[in-house]
Amino acid sequence: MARYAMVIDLERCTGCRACVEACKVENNTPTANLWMYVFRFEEGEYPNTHVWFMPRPCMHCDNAPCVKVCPVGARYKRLDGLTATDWERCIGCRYCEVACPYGVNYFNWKDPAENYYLDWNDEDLAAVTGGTTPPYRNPDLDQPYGSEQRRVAGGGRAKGVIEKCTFCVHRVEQGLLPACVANCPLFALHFGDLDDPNSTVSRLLRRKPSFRLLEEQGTQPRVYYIGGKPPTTETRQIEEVKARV
Amino acid sequence: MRTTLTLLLIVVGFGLQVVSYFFLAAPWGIPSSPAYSNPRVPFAPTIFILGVVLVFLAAVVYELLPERGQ
Amino acid sequence: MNITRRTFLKGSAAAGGTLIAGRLLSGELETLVAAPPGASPALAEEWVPTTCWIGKQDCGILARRINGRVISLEGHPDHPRNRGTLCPKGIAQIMALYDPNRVKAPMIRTNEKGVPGKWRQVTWDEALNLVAEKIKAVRQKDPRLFVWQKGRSKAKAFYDKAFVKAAGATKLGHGTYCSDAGYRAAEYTIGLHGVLHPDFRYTRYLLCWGWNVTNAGGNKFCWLTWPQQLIQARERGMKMVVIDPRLRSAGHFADEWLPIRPGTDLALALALCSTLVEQGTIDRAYLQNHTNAPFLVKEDGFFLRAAPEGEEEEGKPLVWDEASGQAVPFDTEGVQPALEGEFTVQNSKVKPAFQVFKEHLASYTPEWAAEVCDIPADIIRRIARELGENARIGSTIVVDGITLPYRPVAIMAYHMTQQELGFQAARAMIMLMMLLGAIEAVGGQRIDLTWKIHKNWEKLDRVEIKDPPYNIYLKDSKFFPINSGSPSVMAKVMLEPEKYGVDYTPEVLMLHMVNPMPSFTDEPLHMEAYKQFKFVVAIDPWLSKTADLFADVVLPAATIEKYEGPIKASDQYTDAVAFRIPPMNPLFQSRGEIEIYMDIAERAGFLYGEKGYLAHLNKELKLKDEFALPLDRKPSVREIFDRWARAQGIEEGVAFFEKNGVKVKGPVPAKKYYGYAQEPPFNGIRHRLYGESLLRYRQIMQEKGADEIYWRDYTPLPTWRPLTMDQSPPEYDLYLISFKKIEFKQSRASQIPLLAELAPQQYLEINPKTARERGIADGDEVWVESHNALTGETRRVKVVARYRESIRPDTVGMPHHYGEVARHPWAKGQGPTANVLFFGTEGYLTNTADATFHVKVRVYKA
Amino acid sequence: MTVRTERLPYGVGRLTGGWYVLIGVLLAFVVLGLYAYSRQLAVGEAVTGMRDIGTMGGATWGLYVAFVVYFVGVSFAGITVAALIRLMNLEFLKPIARMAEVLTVIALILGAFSILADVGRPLRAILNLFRYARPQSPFFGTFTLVISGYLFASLVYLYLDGRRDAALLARIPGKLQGFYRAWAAGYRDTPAERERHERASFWLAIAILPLLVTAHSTLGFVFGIQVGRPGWFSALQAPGFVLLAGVSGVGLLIVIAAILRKVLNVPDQLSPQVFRWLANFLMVLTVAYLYFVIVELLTTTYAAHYHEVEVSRALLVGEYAWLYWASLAFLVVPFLVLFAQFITQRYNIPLIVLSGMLVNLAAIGKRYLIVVPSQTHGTLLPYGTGAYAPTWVEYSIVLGLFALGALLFVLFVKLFPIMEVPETLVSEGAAQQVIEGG
Repeated sequence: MARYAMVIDLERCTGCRACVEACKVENNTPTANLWMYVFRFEEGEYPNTHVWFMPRPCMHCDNAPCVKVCPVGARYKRLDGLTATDWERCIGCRYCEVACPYGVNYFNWKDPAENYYLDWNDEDLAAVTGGTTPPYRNPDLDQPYGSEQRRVAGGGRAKGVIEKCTFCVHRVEQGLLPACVANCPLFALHFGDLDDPNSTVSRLLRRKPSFRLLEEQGTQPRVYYIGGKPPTTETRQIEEVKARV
Repeated sequence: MRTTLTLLLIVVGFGLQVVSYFFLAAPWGIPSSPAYSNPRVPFAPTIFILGVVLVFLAAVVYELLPERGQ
Repeated sequence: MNITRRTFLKGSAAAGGTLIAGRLLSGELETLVAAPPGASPALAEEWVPTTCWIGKQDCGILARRINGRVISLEGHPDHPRNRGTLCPKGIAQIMALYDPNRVKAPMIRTNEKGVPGKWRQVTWDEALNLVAEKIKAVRQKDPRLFVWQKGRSKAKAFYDKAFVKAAGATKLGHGTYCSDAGYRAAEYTIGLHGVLHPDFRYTRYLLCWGWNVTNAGGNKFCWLTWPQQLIQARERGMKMVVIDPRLRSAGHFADEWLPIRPGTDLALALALCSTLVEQGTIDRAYLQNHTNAPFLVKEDGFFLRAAPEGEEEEGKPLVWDEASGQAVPFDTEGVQPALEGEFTVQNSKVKPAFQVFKEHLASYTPEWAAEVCDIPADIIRRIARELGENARIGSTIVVDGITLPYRPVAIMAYHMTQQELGFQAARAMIMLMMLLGAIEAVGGQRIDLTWKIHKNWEKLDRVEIKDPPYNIYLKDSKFFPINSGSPSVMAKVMLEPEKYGVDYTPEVLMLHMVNPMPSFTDEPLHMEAYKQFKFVVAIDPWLSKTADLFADVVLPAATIEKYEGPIKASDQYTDAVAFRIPPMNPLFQSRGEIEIYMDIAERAGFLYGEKGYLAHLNKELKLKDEFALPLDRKPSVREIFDRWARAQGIEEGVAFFEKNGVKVKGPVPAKKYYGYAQEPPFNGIRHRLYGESLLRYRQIMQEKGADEIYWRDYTPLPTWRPLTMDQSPPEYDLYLISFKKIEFKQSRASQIPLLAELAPQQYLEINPKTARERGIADGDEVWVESHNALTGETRRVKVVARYRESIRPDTVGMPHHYGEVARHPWAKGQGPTANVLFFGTEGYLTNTADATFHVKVRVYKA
Repeated sequence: MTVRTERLPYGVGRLTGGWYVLIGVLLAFVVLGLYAYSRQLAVGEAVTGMRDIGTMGGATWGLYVAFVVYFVGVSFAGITVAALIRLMNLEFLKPIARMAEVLTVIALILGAFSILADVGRPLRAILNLFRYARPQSPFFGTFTLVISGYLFASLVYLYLDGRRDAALLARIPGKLQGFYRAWAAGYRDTPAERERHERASFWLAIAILPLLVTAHSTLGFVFGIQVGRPGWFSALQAPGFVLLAGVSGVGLLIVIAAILRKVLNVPDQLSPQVFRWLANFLMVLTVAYLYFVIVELLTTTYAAHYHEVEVSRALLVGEYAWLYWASLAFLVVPFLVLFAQFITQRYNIPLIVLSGMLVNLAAIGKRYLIVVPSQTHGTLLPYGTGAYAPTWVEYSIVLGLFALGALLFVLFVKLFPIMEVPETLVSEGAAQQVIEGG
């Protein structure tokens, strides 16, 4: 079985948030749900300031606090190491969300169909799209995945359940890269199998020093950062997105 | 008889709790596969609760069950 | 292009049974969205190649289409400009495609103008007839009264140019709010159409001069391509020095940040030139052989010339030949032209232009510039030294088998010309690179994507300044002899035609994807002027603020779902051409612009015939012989492109692009790429270090009685003067600059919900120190009040203040988006555009009529 | 055969006008709560003030979870007091035993409803917890031990303890006679039965006390073992939960006892001695809890991590300061009042009741402060500061739950003697007569 991991090259990231958008369209996530988020940071005082950027997907931790606290096993580890959310089992207690130190969980506070940015209830549009909401609804997300055949793909699935970055399980199972990685204009995001010594991620991790976020929490994240340092308490977020439903 | 039944209930109750908690419910350890998300026996949590209920039911049984021979 | 055609028939019967049973317990109790697995019908998946419709560089896209519905737009892997990726706007435009808030059908206004419109939906016939009738009438009266204005061409600008020509309209673009001053400076100085960008393959030392690396594009490309090339260059070890009042733009890519005072770039460039000359790191061979630096300048500032040969011809400028010790025509065989010294020829004292330049630079010391730019003198000296060292003057390199000069230093600057001295600042920056011999050298300064001398090289040198009457944007006038066609100038002229010697007021305006009100500087000025148009038609997918206030008719244009092209797809190293292919039929009742223009032209009576629109289409697309469009039949848009493609030797015609999207022609050879690789180098032109004609214009302008404000910056060598904005009273103690955010692209994006969500509101970037002095906390609402130093006019807007350590304490910044689309749920509450605060009148225009996005403001708590 | 109309004790079975009004008012609040809940079900929890932690800058657990913790905390009192009475032979406290047990049962029911109000998919929650609940989740304890086990144990206790009274009441004819007879389940109050009940309840008490500590601790663990939330990860969390549970439970018990003393006019049974004991018990619990608060305060402000300090700052001087200091004052003031009474040995029931009310307000405040600030402040990644303000829906649902609790209590009071019925109240003779007549 593969051991999937993501490697993020901070030296390349321009903080453009194209990954955020690629994720949103691919996974049909509702308003304000940013499974992939990119921090824009500022440090220091004028004129000795430093500006940098840090993408934040789900860390898909190997010792995932969210998996441990899930009362019903809706949040679970797949054999390939992806931390998945079975939205058919989730009871919406949001314990995973409070347990997660990374803030990657998003709850469906509303009926997703009514939470896709615009009122898509439009006759002229329905004539073309057949009335799907959103009009760019991705049918791949409707399939069960993994040997366990559980419903883990995509966002905006049901009111009152938790969702988060899936590492694009529906793409990964087809041998494609997660949408954010596939689209990154600066090739700052990498994805692959750590068990394969020739994969990009293995090679990058061999070549460059890396860190993982909040490693001291013992969560053993599967997202590695190279080419930079973790944020410190002196790191201020700028241009933060505070989208609410 | 009544005492026996009561004790039996307590023992069975605790037994169910222990068995369910450690052996029937989802496996222990750091979750690394879907197996950790499912109870090994369906409705294991219900069995645990049943155990809790049985233990306390013992008191009811103890009090309510008529004395032998009465 | 069907990359794959998959069906999603999964789910074996065995698995299905138990799953459904299980679902009854958990899932079905509460309503779920999805159907059970295996129940979904077969899905027909197609990938339609097309081209982005948001940004300027037109990235290649593969649209994933399932059962006829586009579900995502992904980067086209073969497209050199984006290599399989897209920027956030490119991805998010899928929402614009389906947005039910688009203009769905043609609309005719039912209320008075100047206030938000009330609209009646009409048929295309009714709308087109009305528009055609008005255009017909105005053309009969005087074609000059018809003004056509466009935001940006989203492909080769052939169909719109053809329309303007066929209609005889006056065309206005957006360039004066963009980088036209830079284009003019480069065309005039080097002869290339562009501004300034590096040769990233080889550049090792880059002055990132106001380049907003992480948010905006640069010369020629919008955003994606440049950063891609930048990271590769940096991974090869390129150093980047950022010259910008804000660090946010360059982010962590800055090796060093010089927080320059806004509007003083010319001073810094001059000081760097001065230091280069002082330290002697100059490429004499280049200056001697490929520039007019050795040309002898008389005391009156004009070149010393040989006696005229023909009647029309001017005599050739002379240089001082050090070998023979006399003045000879510059192109004399074997000449060794002097760059320095003072000579007496024909009884007049003459100096080589370089000597004049050197003397000109003498007072522009780093110490002087330190005062003006607020950058320490020792840093300026060090940068000059590093430039000199990195330029490796005299070194060569072999590229494509050709030995070429190797000067791996360059400047990336594009919109930094949006300042009062923008034209001359751009010229000074080019001259800085000329001194280093980096122009068109390997790793050096680039301007266009290939070596191609632009027609303006000659034209800008031979402007004939006329007497009034002038046209509405004062072409060839004593006001702006080098003229970039500014809509602000037109607005000003419309309000005071006599002052500018204009004897007519335009009546009919066609707005093509342009929204002058919020997007251009000086919104109030434009508001006043646009009221005067008798008939306004807007072609736009969105109801722009301008259209909402002034349009009589709005025609719904399609977004990405139309044929458009051909689109240049070169990334400067690999050449390619692409097309925009409709991934779906146009949504709602919208139509592609070419169709709309053909219909208007047909109904207004200028589609057919030798002078008709079709004939102009043939000319613009260079369609000849069997490929030419018949002049008596309205073709389909696809047919036009099919003919073009076949004319290019693509046998499949446009079907090639429908299948592949992009035609990659291969690497651009050094021969085509470097000016130095030409024979003779630069095709023999002499780059204009010394702007003799600028001096001529100055004199003619003076003679014709133009005010000093118009002619003062027409100097043969870039000359610093105090800025107009600095004459504002001292309480206006902050500089306001505006900047672009990666999330938006003018009026094509700020209403797209996915993007608006990321940057929902206008704000003011302010240094915490500055803010605290004024009692402003992070997140407070503040007034930003600008002041026009010449008229005393003040304007103010209310925005939220945001603390930023990475901006100069004497400078505040606002993003330049927002307020662009009327009545869109996501455009509501975004706050004011920064452009209200800028002025579009004299003092705030360059000498080439380009806009200044700088103004002095005061900021106080609301 | 004429049946003597015998009145049941403590106004059981008799609803006068005032009671109807009270029930009507409580019902109205319950309906308001139900309406709010129906909005929440229809629209989703977007109608609450809760939002996601992180980019949304919200708190994903809000008022509901704070009240889950509060209600479960309150349940502490009943069973503890009942068990203590049994184990320590505090005969004089017997009159409050049943009201304490009822308080426990009702509080647990409200706690369960609070959880249902909080979860996104309540139906699934019930089903999936029985199907899939994982013991590894601290929530497992809350669900199995607290809600199921504890509730069941309390019911058993209440039931067994009530048999004697049920048997007494079953002698009196009336509509409820069958109900009492069923409850009594053949109990005849023979010495053997008494002895057996004594023994059973002794062991029950023994069994319940550890369950109690475990249950309240698991609730503490829900927060206390979360490293990801600054301000939560603390060994003090579990014992602190147990103590604050005691404070709020005993406090509320005092208030209820005082009300019943007035309403049922039983100043002798609910004697000042009862209140004195409760006051002292509350004082001890309060001071113990205050000790915990101080220890925690010192730890988090003295040498804590940056993020912990962020949370502390929000608590001590930031957005939550008013609530923090008010809560603390509502603990300190009652403690001082109770301590003064303890020293002077002059007890004043209104002051004790006031203390009981204040510590409950403090407990609600503290529960809120445990749940919310660690989500909005001090996030380990530099997200901005969050904010949470409950909406009318949340307030209405909580209010509805309180009303439901009060309603259940009132109904119980009207259905069954809330205090042990003294023999004297139901005359042997009359009862005999009835039984014979029947």
